[in-house]
Parts: sequence; C-alpha cells; structure tokens
Amino acid sequence: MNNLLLSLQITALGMGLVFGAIILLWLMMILLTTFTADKQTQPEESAPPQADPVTQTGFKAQAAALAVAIALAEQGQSAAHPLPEPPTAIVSAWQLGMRTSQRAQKGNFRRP
Amino acid sequence: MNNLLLSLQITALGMGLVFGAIILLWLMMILLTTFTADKQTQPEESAPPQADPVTQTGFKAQAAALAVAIALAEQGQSAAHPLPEPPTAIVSAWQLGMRTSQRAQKGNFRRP
Amino acid sequence: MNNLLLSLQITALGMGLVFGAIILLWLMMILLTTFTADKQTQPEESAPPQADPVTQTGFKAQAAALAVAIALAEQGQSAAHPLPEPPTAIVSAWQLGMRTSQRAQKGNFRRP
Amino acid sequence: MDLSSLLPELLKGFTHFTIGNAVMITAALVLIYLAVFKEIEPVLLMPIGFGCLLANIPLAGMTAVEGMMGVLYNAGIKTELFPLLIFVGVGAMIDFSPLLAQPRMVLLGAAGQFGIFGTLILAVLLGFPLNQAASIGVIGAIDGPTSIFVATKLAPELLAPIAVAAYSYMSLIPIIQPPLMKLLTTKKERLIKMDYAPKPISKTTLIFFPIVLTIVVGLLVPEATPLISMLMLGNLLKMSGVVDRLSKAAENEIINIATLFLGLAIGSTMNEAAFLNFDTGKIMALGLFAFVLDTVAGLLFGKLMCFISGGKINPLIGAAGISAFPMAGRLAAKTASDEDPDNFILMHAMGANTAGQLGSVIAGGILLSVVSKMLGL
Amino acid sequence: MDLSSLLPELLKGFTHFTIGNAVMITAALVLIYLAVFKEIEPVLLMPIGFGCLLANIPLAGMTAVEGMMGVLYNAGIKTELFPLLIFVGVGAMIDFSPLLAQPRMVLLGAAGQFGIFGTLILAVLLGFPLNQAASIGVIGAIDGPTSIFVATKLAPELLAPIAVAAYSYMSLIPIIQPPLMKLLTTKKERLIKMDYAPKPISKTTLIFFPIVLTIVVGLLVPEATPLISMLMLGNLLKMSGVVDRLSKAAENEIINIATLFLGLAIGSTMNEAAFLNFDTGKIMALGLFAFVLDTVAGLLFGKLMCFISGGKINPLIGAAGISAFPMAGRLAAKTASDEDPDNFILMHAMGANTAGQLGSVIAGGILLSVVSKMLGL
Amino acid sequence: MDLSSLLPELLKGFTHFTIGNAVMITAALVLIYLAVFKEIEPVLLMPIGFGCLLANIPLAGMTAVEGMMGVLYNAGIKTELFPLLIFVGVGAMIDFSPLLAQPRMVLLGAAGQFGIFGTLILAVLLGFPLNQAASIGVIGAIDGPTSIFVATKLAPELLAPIAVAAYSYMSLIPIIQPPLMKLLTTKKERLIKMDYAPKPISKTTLIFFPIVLTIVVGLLVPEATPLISMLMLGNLLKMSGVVDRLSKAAENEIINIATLFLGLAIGSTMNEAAFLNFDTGKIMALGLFAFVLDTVAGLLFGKLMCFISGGKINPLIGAAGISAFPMAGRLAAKTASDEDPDNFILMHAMGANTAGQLGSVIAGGILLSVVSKMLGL
Ligand code: NA
Ligand code: NA
Ligand code: NA
Repeated sequence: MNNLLLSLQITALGMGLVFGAIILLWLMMILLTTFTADKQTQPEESAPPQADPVTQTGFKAQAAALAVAIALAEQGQSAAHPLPEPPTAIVSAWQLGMRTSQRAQKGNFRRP
Repeated sequence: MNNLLLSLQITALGMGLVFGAIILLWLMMILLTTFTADKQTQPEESAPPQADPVTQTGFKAQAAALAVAIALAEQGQSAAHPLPEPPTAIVSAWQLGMRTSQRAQKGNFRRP
Repeated sequence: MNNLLLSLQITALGMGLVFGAIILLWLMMILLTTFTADKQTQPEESAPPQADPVTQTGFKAQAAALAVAIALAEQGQSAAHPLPEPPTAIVSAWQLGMRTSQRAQKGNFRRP
Repeated sequence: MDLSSLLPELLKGFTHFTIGNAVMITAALVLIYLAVFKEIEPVLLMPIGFGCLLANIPLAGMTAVEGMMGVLYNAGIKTELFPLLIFVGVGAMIDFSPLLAQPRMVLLGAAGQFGIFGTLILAVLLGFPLNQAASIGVIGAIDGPTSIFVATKLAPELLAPIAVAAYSYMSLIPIIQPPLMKLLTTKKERLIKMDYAPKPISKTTLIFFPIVLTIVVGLLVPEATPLISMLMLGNLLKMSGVVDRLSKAAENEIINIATLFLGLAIGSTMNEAAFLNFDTGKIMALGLFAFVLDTVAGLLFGKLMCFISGGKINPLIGAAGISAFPMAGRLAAKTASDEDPDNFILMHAMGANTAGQLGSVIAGGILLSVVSKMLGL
Repeated sequence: MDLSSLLPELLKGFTHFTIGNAVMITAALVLIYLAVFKEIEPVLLMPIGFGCLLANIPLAGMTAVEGMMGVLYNAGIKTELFPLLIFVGVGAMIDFSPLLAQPRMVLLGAAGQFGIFGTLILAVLLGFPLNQAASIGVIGAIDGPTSIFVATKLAPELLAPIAVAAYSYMSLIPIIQPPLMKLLTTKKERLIKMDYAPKPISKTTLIFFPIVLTIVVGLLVPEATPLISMLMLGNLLKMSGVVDRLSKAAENEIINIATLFLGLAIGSTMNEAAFLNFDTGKIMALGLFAFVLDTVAGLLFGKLMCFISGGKINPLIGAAGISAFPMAGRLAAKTASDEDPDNFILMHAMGANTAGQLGSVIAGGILLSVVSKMLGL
Repeated sequence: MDLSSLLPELLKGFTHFTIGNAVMITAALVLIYLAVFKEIEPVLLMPIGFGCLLANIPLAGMTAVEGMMGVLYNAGIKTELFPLLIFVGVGAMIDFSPLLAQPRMVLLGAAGQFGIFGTLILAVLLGFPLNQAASIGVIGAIDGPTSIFVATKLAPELLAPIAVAAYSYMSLIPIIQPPLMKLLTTKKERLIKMDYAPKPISKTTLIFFPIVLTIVVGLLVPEATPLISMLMLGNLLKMSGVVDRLSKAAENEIINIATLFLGLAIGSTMNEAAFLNFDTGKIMALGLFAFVLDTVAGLLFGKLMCFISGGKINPLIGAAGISAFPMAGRLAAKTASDEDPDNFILMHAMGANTAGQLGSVIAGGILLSVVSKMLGL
C-alpha cells in the first residue's frame, strides 16, 4: 500500500498546487485587466459594478435573442440526430467561440 | 527461360486471383446493398427491374441534359487545346465525381 | 590581417561575379523576350519605342487611377498605425504582385 | 512453385487472423459506428477506429516501423507534435474575454480537476502501477491533447484506451452531466440569476493575456509549458489580428491534418496484445469515474461559491469548470435556461469553461512533474 | 587564392555538365512542355519535369541525401507516404454509387488488369529480371499511386521511367483508346443502349462499403491493404458526411502538397545513370503496350458479357474497366454517344471505371504478394 | 517524499531562472510588441519572438532535441526545407513582367548587392571569423530566406541574430530609405519622368522565364540552385496557369505552415549563451550598415545609369534594386510621386525590385561558393 500513500500525497500536493497556481492566475488576471484596460473609457463605463438600466435592458435583449437562436438551432438539430450536439467538437468549438466572441464584442466594445 | 515459365505462372495465378477476389467483391456488394438498403422504400421503388415509364422519361431527360452540358463543355475546351481533356486529372476527377454524385442522388433518392 | 585581404578579394571577386551573372541574365532576357514574343502582334504594337499618344494617355490615366488608389489606401491606413505599411509583408507582396500583374496585363495584352 | 505451397500463401490473411483481431475489428466498427451514426467526436473517433481496423488486418504491415502508421506514430505521437499542433488550432478558437471579464471564475477551473487525482487513487487501488495510474487519472483533465500528451510521457502503452476513453466520454457529456446537475443542486439554486455587467476587456488585454499566461505558467509548472504555450500561441495569433494567414492556417490546415494523423496513429496502437486485456475494461470504467468525479467536484465547489457569495452564484457553472470546452459551458447554460427560459448564464459558464481548459493543462503539467519526480524518471 | 585556381571554380557548373545532363534536361523540358502546353497531367508531369531539371544541374546538391530533393524522397517516397496520402484524397473524390447500383459491372474491373500480366511476360522476354518486369507490368494498373507504390517495393531503381510512363500514357488515353474501340467493336455493338434503372443506394450502403471493402480486400490480399485502405479512408471521410473538415483537408491540402512533393522527388531520381539507358526506351514501349493490352482485354471481356447477356451490354464499357479514373469512363460514354447522340451509358461506364480502380489496386497487391514470395523477398 | 525536498522542486522554475533568461524574455516581448503593435513583419517576428520566449523558460525542455522546437529545427532549418518552401510560395507571388518588359533594369539588381560585401569587410575588421562575417554580410541580401539559407550553411550559431536583423530592418525600410534617397539625389533627378511603353510580354515568355533562369543560374552558380529553383518553381506553377491546385497550395498552405514553423524554430535558438553577447549587438549594427550600404550603392548606380542614359532614368529606382520585395519598389515609386504627384515610376521600380530579388539570391550563392572554397568547407 506504499503506492496508495503516494497517491494520496500526490492528490494533496497536486490539488494544492493546482489551486495555488490558479489563485496566482487570478491575481495575474486582475493585474492584467487593470493595467491594460483601455485608457479612453468614458467615466460611466469605468463604473461597471453599477450596471445602468440601459445596459441591463440591452443585455436582456441580447440574452433573449441568443436564447431564441439557441432554441432554433436545437429545433433544427433535433430532427437529425438524438444528441443535441453539433457534428464535431472542433466545429462547434469554433462556432461557439465565434458566437461568444461576437457577443463579447457587442457587450464590451460597442455598447452605446 | 526459367523466368518465362515463372512469368506465365504468375499470369495464370495472378489473373485467377484477381478474378477470384473480384467475384468475392461482387458477392459482398450484393449482400451489402441488400442488407443496408433503405427500409422505408415504397413498394413501386423496390421493383427496379420493371422501370416505370416516368422514370425512363426522367432518365432520358437527364441524359439529354447531360449530353448538352458535355457538348457545351467540349465546345468551350476545343478552342483552347487539342485534347478535349480538362486541365488536370485531379480536378476533372473531382468535377466528374461530383457531377456523377449529383446525378446519382437525383436518380436514386429524389425521384418523384 | 590575412582575413581582411581575403575579404577584399571576396568583395572584388563577388561583385564581379554578381555583375557578370546579371549581365548574362540581361542577355538571356533579351533573347528570351525576342524568341518567345507573340507572333500575331500587329505592326503598330511591334514598335514599342515610339509609344503612340493613345497609349500614353491610357497609361497616364492608369497612373492617375493607381495614385488615387494608393492615396486612399494610405489615408485608410494612417489612422491605424504609424508605418504606412500593410499588416504583413507576405500579404502585401501578394496584393502588390497581383495589382502589378493586373496592370501589366492591361498595359501589355489588352491595349486596344 | 508447387500448388501445395500456394494454398497457405493464398489464405495467409485468414490463417493469421486471430479471435483477438476479430474482437478488435469489432471494437473498430463500434468506434466508427459511434462516430458516423451517433456523431460522437467523429473527427477523432473515426480515424481512431479506422486505425484500429488497419492494425488488426494480419500481415498488412501498416503498423510496422516502416509502415505508414508506424511512420505517422514516430513522426507525431512519439515526438508529441500532433497533440501540440492541435492545441495551436484550439487556442486560435478560444475566446478568453468572458473569463477576463470575471476573473474569479478561474477558481472553478481548479475545482474541476479533482477527478484527475481521485481517479489516480482509485487506479492505484485497482492495482495499476503509479505511472499508469497517473496516465489514467489524466482522463479527468477532460481534454484530449492533454491526456495524450501526459500518457505519451508516462505510460505510452496505455495511449489507445486512454485516448478512446477521453474522447468517447467527452461526447457523452450531455448524457453524463445533466443527471448529476439535477441531483446535486436544488431547483432554487438552478434558478439563481447572475448579473452580467463585465468590465470592458480591451484588445490590449486580450493580446497580453496569452503572453503573460505562458510566462507565469511556464515558471510555475515547467512541465506544462509545451501544452500551455501552444494553446496560447494559437490564441495570440488570433487575438493579435495582424497575422491572419497564420491564424487561419492554425485553425484549418494544421489542426485538420494533425487531427487526422493523430487519430490514425493512435488507433493503430490498438492491437490485440495492447488492448484486449482486463486493464482496458478497467480504464474505460475509471474514465467514466473521472468524468463523474470532476463534475461532482465542480458542482460542489460551485455550491460553495454560491454560499460564500450569499447566493449570487449559480452552482451550475461549477460543472463547466471541468474543461470539455465548449460543450460543458453550453450545457450548464442550457440546464439553467431549461429551468427558467429567462435565466441566461452562458457568459459565466463560458468563463468557467475556459478556466477549466487552463486548469486541465496546469493540472496535467503538475501531475507530470510530481509523478516523474517520485518515480525518478 | 590565385587566379589560375579560380577559373575552374568559376566554370565548375559548365565543366561538370555532361552530354547526359543535357539530354536529361531536354527530357525535363519535354515533360514540362507536355504539362504546360499540352496539359498532359500537368499536376504531376510539371513537378516531375522540374525535379528532373534540378537533378541534372551539376553540383547543385539538391538530390544528395541532405539536399531538399533527398529529404523529400526519404520522407515520402521511401516511406510510401506520398502515394498513400494521394490515395486518401482520391478516395474522397470517388463516388461508388454507380458501381453499387450495378454490382456485376465489377467484373469488368478484373478483365482490365490483363495488361499488367501480359506486359510482365513481354518484359521477361525482353530480358528484364522478374522484380523489374513486375514493376514494369504494373504500369498496366493504369493508376499512378499503385504503380509508384509497387515499383518502390520491387524495383525502386525504375521508379522514374515507370512513373513517367504511367502518367504520360494516362493522359494519352483519349488518343490510345478510341481507335481500339472502333477496331474491336461493331457499329451494332456500339449502338447498344443499356437500361439504367438502378437499385436505390442508401447512404448506409455508401458508408459501409469502404469499411467492408477494406476488411475483405485486407484479408484476401494483405499486400493491397495500404493502398486500398487509404483509398477507402478518403471515401469514408467523404461519404460519412460528419467530418467535413477532414474530408476537405484530404481533398485539398493533403493531396495537393503530397502531389507536388511526390512529383519533385520522383523527377529528382531522373539522373543520367538511372534514366539514360536502353531500358528506359524499352519501359516506355512496354508501358504503351500495357495500356493497349488492358484496353483490348477490357473490350474483349465486354464483348463476352454482351454475348452472355444476349446483347444487353454495350462492350464499350469494357474499355472503362482499365482504371484511369475518371477519363476512361467518360471516354467510353463519349464514344457511344458519338455513334448515337441518344445513347447514354455514362453511369454504366463509371461503374466499370470505379471497378477498374478497385481491380487495379487488388491486382497490384496480388502481383506484389506473388512476386515477393517467388523472389523470397 | 519529505517536504524539505519538495520546495526546491516546486520553485525549480524560478530557481533555474537566470538574469539572462529575463533579458532574453524581454527581447522576446520587444519582438512580439514590434510585430503586434508596430506591425513590423508580424508573420515572422511574432513566431520568432514566441520561440525566443519558449527557449527561455527554464526546464520546459521544448528546445531539447526531442522537444517540439528541436523537432521543428531539425526537420526544417537543418535540412533548409522551410526557407526553400517559403521561396516556392514567394515565387508564386512574384510577377516578372515589369522586369521582362525592361530588361536593362536587371542591372540595378546587381548594384544593390554591394552591401553584402561591404558588410563582410567591416565584420572582418570587427574581428569576426570569415564564415561568420560572410553570414552577417548576407543580411545585405535584404531577403529573409536567402539570409537564413546561407547562414545555416556557413554559421548556424548566428542564425537567430541574423534572421532577427534581416526581418526587423526589412520592415524599417520605410524609415531607413527615404532620408538616404533625399540625401543622395537632387530634386531634379527625383522629378525625372520615365516612359513606360514596354514590349508586350507574351504568356510564353512568362512561362519560359523561370525555366531558363533556373538552368542559367544553376550552371553559373550551382550553390544558388536550391534558392533560385524553388523561387522559379513557384513562379512556374503560377504562370503556367494549368496547375491551380498546386500554385494555390504553394501560396497558402505551404508558405503559411513553413513560415510559422520557421519563425518558431529560429526563435527557439535565441538562448542566453547564443544571443546574449557583444556579438549580437555588433550584428544588429552591422545589419543596419548593410541596409544603408545597399541603398547607397543602389542609388549611386541609379545616378550612374541616369547619367549614361542622358537623364532618362530616375535614380530613385536604384534604391529598389536592393531586394526587399515588394516594399522597396513601392517606396521608390512613392518617393517620386511625393515630389510630383504626376510622376509615376512604379513599373520601373518593380522591375528593379524583382531584379534585386534575383540579384540577392545569386549573390548569396556566389558568397556561399567563394567562402566555402576559401575555407575548404
Ligand atoms: Na479538467
Ligand atoms: Na488497371
Ligand atoms: Na539585396
């Protein structure tokens, strides 16, 4: 059972290191987003916590639009095959990545 | 002349094996098409030997259309170079393969 | 300073050979363009030194058009980044190569 | 040449055909069937299945060192080139802005790796030596190239069953996760709506992120550098916006060719001796266990974050932290909107999902580092 | 450095230039001319011609082991990777439904291989040793990758003339076949119309066909497995319809790059010593003989089938059984419609033509198997 | 496993990190910054910078022989495959018709190579051994693949700084050349208009040109054959118009993949030992000198041609003879039209520019030949 002890050690150490590394990444991301934020953001945009109503509305509209799109997509797929998954993971990764990217751009960059 | 004897043996053996293998393939194809045929074919479609007149007409129309297309294509090529062959075999393989595939689909799947 | 002497020798020899090779290429190009020129060129086209006025006008028009295009392109770029260079050399090589090729075709082949 | 010596020659294909070959060809057909008719990760399972088929046609010689499959294996699996090239393409398809907009989501990417270690322990209990147990555990990274990369280093003899388990279960996520989600969360929790008022993420941030991440992870976990750096290279090519030619090549030619060759080469290791033993069955079972454990750990951590945040975090996004990008993220969002069509948590789930992708690679590197050290490799 | 030692250095390119180099460069120019101005298989003859040119520039070092052409040769010809990758692409371009709709057409694909063996006999009579004679015979497969694959195994020293003969005559088929068709068939035979009322072929059939064929041919003729399996892999990628990324990669990137490199590498073996001898002339003549014999055998077998079927089969489709996909099939159909514009046998000819493709690969594998066995390779 | 042995293991990434690594990573970040934000040759400087970053993460093992970067280096740089494949793609993008329409422009392509030899002399004076000095001089070819090809043969240890210098200054041409142009030419000279009434160039000429050029240069300078032949192969594929599939593959897949891999592999040689020394600084300075000297020589030769032609040649086109295709050609035309918007010399400048491309390759081959001979390599 030496191996079992080893494996328990690996688990404790491994999960500890994973959490440690992830927390350092968290810190890094906070620093990075702070230091590399766009300088010319308007004052009302620099206060993200108090999301203004317009933004919220826009967000809900986007959410609704996306929900409809997803519903339509699933409807279209359901006839074709039992799993409501796209043909290939790679293709779907791309599709969702792009869709996400477009949404993110809308949400982040082009908000009026 | 030992080699000549050998080569005659190879020929007899080789052609025999080629025909043997091909006949096994024939069998395999018959079994395969039987076992993997679409189950939901209508009764009139499951009787291919007695091709009905409509099908024949449609087939002739397709043949005529294809003949015209080939004629036009050859006319277009004839000015360019003496051999009425497409620029590259690979490209033409693709083109013909696709055209064939489209015809086959029409002929097999979408017949009214 | 043996190396310095060597490097001077290399320079003399190298530039001599480069010019020698280039001059041979010059000769080759003259021969090549002479022997492989289109046979069915009209008489007035076979006298390139005396460019006729129409050609010159067409050429100037082309030059003007290209200048405008370049100006517009640079205007579009100037906002984006300081160096008025395209995103990548390869892409721009392609673009310019193609543009050049199109101009050349106009100038050489489709002149009325 | 007399005819008595001819017959064995003619029938050699059949006389050398073993029961084992028959079983493995059946397995190949099952993989191809799943790929074609169930559309389970077809870009990988179809080449793997076809490679397995080829490996079990006797005397064909394709898996020999100088055969085509042997050539591909030595060129791209042994050198680890194919999984790394696939990661360049995957990196060009990932958008990290949902994660950067809500950095705390990154924590969920750590929780979703518990399955790796839990499975390692279970594999050790089942009698696997440590290097094999660790390779089996890394199925819990829920990320194909990471699993293949680590297994190639620690236990190449188990590469085929590990790859098959990783990719098969990856596609079964829509079947594996939802029951666990319903079991471990209350309806009230699933109804939690989350504000999405993200910090605006500048283009500069998106460009710096892959570079800084490569350096930070590289220094923290050198063993994870090949994987993380190729993922980040792809991301940088894409986000920089100045090398369209290269990012298109990464997303298309490079990933497609590497995927086809990787699948064939891995499939071609599925010969009787390597695959037809009790271990393969154990590995498939352990793989499923890894997927379940990852999901459970993710959901429980999600509930913890929900509790700490005072009910502001929907625990479903914890299930997206396991990696399996982007299926798991989408599935978490779908489960929430199934409960309440007006509940939209896709952006949060995608943040957790990309965090899971990073966490998987980091956990893979840590596992490689710790186990190599312990085994004195 | 004195100038007397300089002049030989300066002129070394010319002083090492031999008559043989001049003749081979002329041959290269002829190949390029045929490719560019006659459009004879340009995707192959142009790289082959250019490779030949490079092999005959003295001291350029490109064909040395560490030169570019040497690197390509060792990477893709010696390992047989390039012809096999080309077959993946070709497979993705073939549609077997005309053949599956009329399975008996497959017999024509056997008859059209007689040229392989007839040419082998003639080559032996002309004094070629058995391995070379078999390699020359395989020109009669009328299929580039098959010829290259078999010749690489049996007589790599003849690779270049065999490849050149195979591809050159392939494009001359519109000149070689029609006179033979008219000579060997009566007008009445050429006017025979054929019913085309095919069984409907299901998508399932089209997906199973490449898989089952790989297994069956693999067991029957293990030596044919590499060729047939890659052809069928390409076909499966295409027909399955679920891996668009991979089938597009096979049809485009993979086949294009492999074709360019294969042509260059083969052309670069065309040096004086290997090419400029009486054998090359004999091989070119034998290659033409192979094409003629194949066509004759195909037509005669077509006439036999016409007789047996009671005049229901147009013997012209026999000429399509030689392989040379898809030119031979199209040519047979054209010859019939030239005789009677209303006579449309394209689908039957394409069935025979794809059967010829299969028959060529099988015959190549059988030849490889039998000759290897006899020579104790 | 006790915890005292654990800490060094955990921190190994940091404990092995040297000041040199930090400096080199800073250099990598500068290269990436220039690529992304200044768009200086991003398709090369970004992969080079990223490769440099990876080479300086301690213990990552990517630059080891069996690491990914080592594999790429041995596959494509040591064999010279990558620069040659890039040249196939570049060749497919070059149009030689402006040069063929005015053959005398080719002379400018010779003058623009003086920087190679002048820099060689200066490098020898600064103490570099002859093989290194020649490799540094070839930065003056102002052409990436040529510089890399020659440096790989003569002084592979200097590959990275040479490649970085070549590509960095290439993009700084719009900053380096204009002041020199204004300094060395009078306003009157810059206002010279040139007739453009070219001989019509037939398609036949455009097809023969790459073939004949390969033979002529191959015989004159065998060492230049690999470079010139691949450039001309790409051009032939394009100009022939019959192998669209191959020329598209050359212009896209092949060049893109080769460029990405070449950049990464070269960048990965930028380790502390090889890069962080006084020589690197010298090489960067010598590289700038090479660019300046090339431009000066080109302009002076342009003035000479202006004088000889009786003022009919605008000396600005001399600056386009340095290679740096197509930026230098465009810049010369722009400088002329800045002076007088009605002065249009783009076609002449492009003729000189393509001549510079040819001259660079020829000069590279001559240098390789002469220096190899002298050093008895
Ligand atoms: Na994971
Ligand atoms: Na054949
Ligand atoms: Na130059």
